[in-house]
Amino acid sequence: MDFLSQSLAAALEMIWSLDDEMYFIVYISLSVSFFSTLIASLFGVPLGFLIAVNHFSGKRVLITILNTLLALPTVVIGLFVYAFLSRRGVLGFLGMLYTPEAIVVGQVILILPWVAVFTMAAVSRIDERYRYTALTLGATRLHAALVVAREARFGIIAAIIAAFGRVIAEIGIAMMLGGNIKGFTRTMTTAMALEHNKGEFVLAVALGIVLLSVSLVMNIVFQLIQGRYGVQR
Amino acid sequence: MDFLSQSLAAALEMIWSLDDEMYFIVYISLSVSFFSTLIASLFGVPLGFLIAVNHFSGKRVLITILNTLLALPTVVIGLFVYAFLSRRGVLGFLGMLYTPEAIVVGQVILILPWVAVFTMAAVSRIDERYRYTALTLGATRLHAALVVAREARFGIIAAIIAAFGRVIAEIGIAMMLGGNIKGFTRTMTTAMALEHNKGEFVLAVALGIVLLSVSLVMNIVFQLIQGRYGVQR
Amino acid sequence: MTLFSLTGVRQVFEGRTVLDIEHLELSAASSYSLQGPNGSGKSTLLNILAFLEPPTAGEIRFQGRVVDWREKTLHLLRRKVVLVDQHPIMFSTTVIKNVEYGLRMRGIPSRKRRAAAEAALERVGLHAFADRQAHRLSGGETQRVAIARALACEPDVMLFDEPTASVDVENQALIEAVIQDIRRQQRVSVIFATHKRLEAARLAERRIFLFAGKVTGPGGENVLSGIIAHRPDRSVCTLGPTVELEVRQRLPSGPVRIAVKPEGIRVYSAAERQNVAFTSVLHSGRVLQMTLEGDAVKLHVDIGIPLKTVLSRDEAVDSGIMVGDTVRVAIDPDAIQAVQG
Amino acid sequence: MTLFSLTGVRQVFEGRTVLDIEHLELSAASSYSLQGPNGSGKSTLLNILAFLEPPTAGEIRFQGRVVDWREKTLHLLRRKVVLVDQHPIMFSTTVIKNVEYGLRMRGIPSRKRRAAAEAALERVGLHAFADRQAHRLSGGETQRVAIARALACEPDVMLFDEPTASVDVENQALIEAVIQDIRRQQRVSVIFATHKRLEAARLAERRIFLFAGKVTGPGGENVLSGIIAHRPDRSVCTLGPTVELEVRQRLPSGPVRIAVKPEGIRVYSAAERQNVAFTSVLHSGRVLQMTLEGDAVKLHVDIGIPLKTVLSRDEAVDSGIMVGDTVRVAIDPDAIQAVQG
Repeated sequence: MDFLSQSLAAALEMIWSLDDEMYFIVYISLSVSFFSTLIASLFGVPLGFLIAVNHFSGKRVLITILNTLLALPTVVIGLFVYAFLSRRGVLGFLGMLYTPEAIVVGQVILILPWVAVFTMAAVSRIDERYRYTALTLGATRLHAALVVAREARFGIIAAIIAAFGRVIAEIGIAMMLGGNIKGFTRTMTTAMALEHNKGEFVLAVALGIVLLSVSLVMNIVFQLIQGRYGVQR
Repeated sequence: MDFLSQSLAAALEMIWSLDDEMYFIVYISLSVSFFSTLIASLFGVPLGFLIAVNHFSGKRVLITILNTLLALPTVVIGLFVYAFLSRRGVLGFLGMLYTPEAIVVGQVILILPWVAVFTMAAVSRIDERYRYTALTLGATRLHAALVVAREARFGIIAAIIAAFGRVIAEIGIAMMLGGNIKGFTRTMTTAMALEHNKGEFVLAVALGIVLLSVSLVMNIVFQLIQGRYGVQR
Repeated sequence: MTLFSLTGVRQVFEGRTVLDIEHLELSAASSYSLQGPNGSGKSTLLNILAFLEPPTAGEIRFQGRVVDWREKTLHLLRRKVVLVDQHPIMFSTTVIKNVEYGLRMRGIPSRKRRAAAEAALERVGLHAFADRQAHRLSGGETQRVAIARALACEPDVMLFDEPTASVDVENQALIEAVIQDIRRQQRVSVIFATHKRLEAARLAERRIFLFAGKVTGPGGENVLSGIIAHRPDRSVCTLGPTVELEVRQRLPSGPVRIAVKPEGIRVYSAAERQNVAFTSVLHSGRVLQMTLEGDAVKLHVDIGIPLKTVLSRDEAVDSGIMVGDTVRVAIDPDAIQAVQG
Repeated sequence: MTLFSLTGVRQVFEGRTVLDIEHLELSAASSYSLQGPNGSGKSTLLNILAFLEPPTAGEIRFQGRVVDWREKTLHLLRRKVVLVDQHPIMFSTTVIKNVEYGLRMRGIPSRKRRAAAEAALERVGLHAFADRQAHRLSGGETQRVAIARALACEPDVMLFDEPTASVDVENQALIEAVIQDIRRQQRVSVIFATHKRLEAARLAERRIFLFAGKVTGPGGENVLSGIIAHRPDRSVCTLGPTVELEVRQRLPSGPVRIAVKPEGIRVYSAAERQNVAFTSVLHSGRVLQMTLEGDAVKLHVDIGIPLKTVLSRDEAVDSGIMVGDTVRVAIDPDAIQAVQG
C-alpha cells in the first residue's frame, strides 16, 4: 500500500503545484474533447431531431445504421481514419495525421451517432400531442418543432454530456491518430496508458485523478439532468 | 484509395488463409472478454436483481455509487489495478501483471457495474404485480422472484451482451494490464493500436475487420433482443 | 351562416375507414355535441375540424371557403379553431406562459399578452395559478388551464374532446359552467365530443351522433353485437341466446354491430296489446330504469338485450308504466342500422 | 361458518389511514360485493384478504385461525385464496402455462396439471386459446384467462377487483356468468369489488359498503363534498350554493366528505306535505331517474345536489311519483356520516 499512497501523495502535490506539463495535457484533452463534442452536436442534434419528427422512406434503415454505428470500436475508427490520413492515404497530403485535428475527426465519427441516436430517442419520447397542441394554438410548423425540441431539451443535453464523457475517456482514437506527442497531441488517456511504466507514474496518477474527477462531474450532471428529466415526464 | 484497398485485400487474404498469428490474437481477445463477462455476470446479475427487489436503507446510495462507477474511464481502472499488481504494489507477489488474468480483473471492474445497473433497470421495469400475481397463485417468495427474473430475462441478456461488446472493444485496460505481449496478452485492440505503424498494418486491418464483425453481431443480437423485449412490454 | 360544410369526407387509417361522412353542415355561433360509442370517429372528426389531420378524401368548407390542406397556409385556418384535448398537454413551463402561447404565436406584444392570458385564467377560476408549473396541476386544473389557453386565442370555434371525461365531479361542474359561459357570451361556436348524454343535453343546442364513422340519427345508444342470418322470408339479427330482430338492410350472413334508433322502439304496458306498430313481433321485456332528459323520459328496457328508448313526459305519465313493470316492445326493422364486423 | 374475521384492522400508507375496520365477519360459501367510491379502501381490503399485504394493525382470523403474517408460512394461506386483479398480469408465455402456474406451485404432476388447466379454460370459454401467447389477448380475454388461472387453483375463496370494469359489454356478460357459475356450483366464497350497483345486485348475496376506509351501511352512494359550519342551535353542512343539511355528528368547522345513507332520505310528492319524518326542513327537488334494483326502486333526486334513495316497488307505485316530478325531500341528520378533508 505504501507505493500506492506515495504515488497518490506525489500526484496530489503535482496537481496542487499547478504542474505545467500536467495541466497542458489536461488542456489538450479538454479542448480536443470540447471540439469533438461541439462538432458532433452541431450535426448530430439536428440529424436526430429531423429523423425523429419526419416520416420518410428509409427511416427505419437509417435508424438501424445509426444504431449499428454505435457499436464501432474506437480502434476500428482509429484505423479507418488512419488509412485516410496516413502519408500513403488519400488525404495524406493534408498532413493531419498525429495532430489534434485528426483526433477530433476520429472522435466526431465516434460520437456523432451517439448524439443523433439519443437526440432522436429524446425527441421521440415527446408525445406527438405536444406538436398538435402547438399547432392548434396557431403555431407554424417551425414553431411546433421548436416546442418539441424545447420539451426534449433535457434529453438532448444529457446526450451531449454523455458524448463528452465518452470522448474524454476514450483512448484508441487519441493514440492511433494523435500519436501521444508530448505537448501537442498527448491527452490524459494516452499519457496514462503509455507513460506510467516509463517512470512517469506520478504524472499518470495525477492525470487519473483529474480524468476521474471530470468523468464523475459529467456523470453527476448527467444523472441530475436525467433525474429532472425523469420527474417531468 | 489504392493504399486502403491494397491493405484491405491483403487483410482479407490473411483472414481467409487462417493466419495463425491473427487467429491467436482473436482467440485471446475472445477468451479474455468471455471470462470477464462471465465473472461480471455471475456477480452483477444477482447484485442488480437483489437491489431491484429488496427495500433496504442505503439502497439509493448504492444505486448512486453503481451509476457513478459506470463513468470509470478504462485508463483509470488500468492504472488503479496496475498500482496493486505491479512489482511494487500490494499484490505484486502474485505476479499477475501483464497476464490475461490481470486484464480480466480490470475488465470485471469495468463492466460489473454495467451488468448490475442494467439488470436492476430490467428487473425494476417488471411491474410489482407480476410478483403479486405469482404470490396469489400460491408461489413461495423464491418462486415469485424467479417469475420476475423470467419476465426480465431479455433485459438481463441484453445487459450481458452489451457488457461483452464493451470489453471486446476496450483498449485501455488490455494495454495497461496486459502489456501487448505477443502470443500471450496481445488482444485485437492492443495489436491494432500499437502495431499498425510498426509495419503490421495488414494485420491491424484484418483484426479491425474481425473486431468490427464481432461488434456488429453483438449489436444486432442486442437490437433483436431489445426489439423483442420492447414488443412484449 | 354555415361554419363547416363537409362533403364526402373519409378518413382511412391503416386500411380501415374510421370516418365516412356523406354530408354534414355545422352552423356558426351554435353548440354541437358529438356522441357515439368508442371508435365511432368522434376524435377523428374533431382532428379534421381542427385542421390537424387532413382527411383521406372529401371536401371541407370552412366559413364558405374550401380548405386547402397544404401545410403552408394551414396555420392561418388553425388560428380560428382551437381543439382542447381530453388529456390536454401542458408545455413544461408556467401556467401563464402556457396560456400566453397562442397569443405569442399570433404576434401579440408581451404586455397585452399577459393581460389577456390573466383574463382567460380568471374565466376558468385559476387566476391564482398563473405562476405555478403547469406540469404540477391536477387533471381537472389542467383541463381548465387548457380551456383558458384556448380561450385566450379568441378563436371562432372551440372544439372539446370529452372535456369532462377525466376529471372529478367538482371540476366537471366548473368546466361545464365555463363552456356554457363561452356558448352564451360570445360569438364562438362550440363543438364537443362526449359520452355523457346529460352533459350533451345541458350544453348542446344540436346533437350529432356517430356510429362506426357515419353520422346517424340520435341512435348512437343501442349499439349491440349480433349475427346476421337469412330466413326464407326475411333477414334477422340474433343477439344473445334469445333475441332475434328483423333487419331490412341487406347484408351477408355473419357478425355485425347494430344500432337501434330509439324512435323505432315502442313500449306498451302489458295490458295494452292492440294497435301495435311496425311488426307483428312483440318482445317481452322489463323496465329497468327511467331517466329524465330535458322534457322527455328515457326508458331503459331489458328484452334479453338492453334497449333504450325515449317518451315524452306526457306519454310516460299517460302510459302508466313504472320501473319494474313487464312490458311489450315493438321494434321497427327500418330503425336498425347494421355494420359488418 | 366464519371465513374471515377482522378486528381493529388498519392499513396506513405514507401516514394516511386508508383502511380502518373495527369489525367485519365474512361467512364461508357466500358471495359479497365490496362497494364504495374510489379511494374508499376496496383494493386495500382485497390485498389484505389475499394475504398479499399485512395490515399496519389489527387481527385477522381466517377459517378460525389467527393469520400469522410472517412470510415463511404465508404461501400456505395464499394457496386457499386467489385474487384476480382489475388489470390481470399475464406471464409472458402461453395461455395454458399461465393457467397451469398455480398448479405447478402446488406440485401437481404435469399431466394432471394440463387436464385441470384445460378444464378451467373450458369454464371461461377459452379452451381454444390454450396455446396462444398470453400477452396477445384482448383485455376481456385476459380477464377471463385470469379467472381460469384462479379457478385452476381450486381455492376456498376467490377475490375479484372490479372484474368487469375494464372490459367490453360482451365480456362483461361472460365474466358475470362465470362468477355466477362459481358461486352456484362450488363451495367457493366469492368477494368482489365493484362500482356497478347492478352487478353487485346480480352477483352478491351480501353487500359491504366502504366509505373513507370504514365499513358503512349501504350509503356509499351519496358521497359529497361540503363544509361544516356551526350555528347557535345546530351544526350544518353546506353543499353547493343552496343546500344546507343538518348534521348531528360533532366535527370542527371546515371541509368534509359526507355520505348520506339512502334509508335516511324520504321523498314526498308535492301534494302530500303532512306527516313529515326526521326534521322540519324540507328540501324541494326533482326526480331525475328511477332504476329497478332487485325488488326495490332507486330514486335519483336533484335538490341542488344529487341524492339517491331507495323505495320498495310497492311504495313507489303507491306514491305515484314519476320521473320529472317535483318532490319534497326530508333527510335524517343521523343518516349523515362525515369525514374530515
